[in-house]
Amino acid sequence: MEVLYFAWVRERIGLPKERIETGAETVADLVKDLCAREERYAAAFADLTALRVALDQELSSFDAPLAGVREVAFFPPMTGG
Amino acid sequence: MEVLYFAWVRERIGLPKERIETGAETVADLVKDLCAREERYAAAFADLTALRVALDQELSSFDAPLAGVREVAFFPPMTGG
Amino acid sequence: MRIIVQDAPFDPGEELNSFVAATKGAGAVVTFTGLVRDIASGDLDVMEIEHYPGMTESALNSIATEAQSRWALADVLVIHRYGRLYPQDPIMMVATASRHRKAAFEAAEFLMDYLKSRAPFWKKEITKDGSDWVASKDEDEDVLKRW
Amino acid sequence: MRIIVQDAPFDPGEELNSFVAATKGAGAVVTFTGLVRDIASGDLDVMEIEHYPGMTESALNSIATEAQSRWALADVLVIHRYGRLYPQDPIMMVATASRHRKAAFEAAEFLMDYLKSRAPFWKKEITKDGSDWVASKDEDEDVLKRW
Repeated sequence: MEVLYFAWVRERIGLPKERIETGAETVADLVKDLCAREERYAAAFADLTALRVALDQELSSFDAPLAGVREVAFFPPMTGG
Repeated sequence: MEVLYFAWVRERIGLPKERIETGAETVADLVKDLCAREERYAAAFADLTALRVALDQELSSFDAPLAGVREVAFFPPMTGG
Repeated sequence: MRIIVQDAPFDPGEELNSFVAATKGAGAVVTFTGLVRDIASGDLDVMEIEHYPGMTESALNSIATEAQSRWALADVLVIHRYGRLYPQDPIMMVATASRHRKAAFEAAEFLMDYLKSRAPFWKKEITKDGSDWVASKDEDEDVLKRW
Repeated sequence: MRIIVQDAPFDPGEELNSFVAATKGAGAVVTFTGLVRDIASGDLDVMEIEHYPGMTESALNSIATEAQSRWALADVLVIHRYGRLYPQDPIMMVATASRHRKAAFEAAEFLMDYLKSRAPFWKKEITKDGSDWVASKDEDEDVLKRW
């Protein structure tokens, strides 16, 4: 699936998006997988309460299942307006 | 004193303003004096709840004293905006 | 603060842009523009707005000053026309600027609520069949209670 | 309904005038314009706004559609910029048109409240000494409860 990062999440991980093959069943599982890979992921995901996730461009939650999802995006709380 | 009329009060009385010499002590007394003069005043002042009064360009009430007042205005409730 | 009472038309867009240009440091600008609305029967020819010269300006000034004392506003604008207006013409406009959106919104609503029933304007709707003075609404008086 | 997400500047006054011209029959038009505000230290060089192409448009569309279902609106406009902006630049604008002022005001506030924390934009403030991502405020989340 496509994984996208925005704002300081993008800066900490060091790239705006990547293709990831994963057997993770939920968003939380995917986060665990990523954190196990490299320090920069662990740094970005250190505090999940400071993060939001969207699945296929809809706000979702970290316990949501990933089945059928094509695009996951991680970002800090939005600051529009 | 100067007495001004606006909107349908002006139309019923037939003029926008006039100079009136009166011994009336309150606005209500002045209204009584005017109504006694001619039918068109009685028609304009028939329902005081449908009228507002300003003394020297400040909203006031019918029981307000007229001492020292230079300008009295009668009009229907305002419809600005 | 700028209070304008005039019979000439005004351009809401130009007013918004000048207002924005003049309000340094405010992050939030709210405007309300009131337009001449056609009547139910759809045949409004003209709206005639009468006002009380002198009292109008001082009433608008008091309302705007009261808004400035209640909210932290960088600026306030009130424009109101009188005379003959046609359907879709802008009748009036208020603008408020503040650091925060809540203050700008609340102050604009406050201005509108007071302007509706405390500024000495009266509207007459003229059709080819005759004319009617627009009646005030009880709710316009009621909304003042919330402030 | 018109939703615009662009990096190019826009002219709030022109947008207001086009919006007014397009909204036949509505007596009340409310706008909110958000401007780049300088930071406390007074040395903001640039504000960089990042967004999530695709999700931004669909989020703004949902918010505007929700507003139209809750209030009787003749029209809704939402414009939001992204990219590099400078102090005093207009960041975004919403406009609502309705027969009645209450609906126009409420819908504009609703749009702003949701846009603040439900549209995928992130702001970064850049000074000559460095840069900071603007943090969301708890109160921006809290205000959603009133709707």
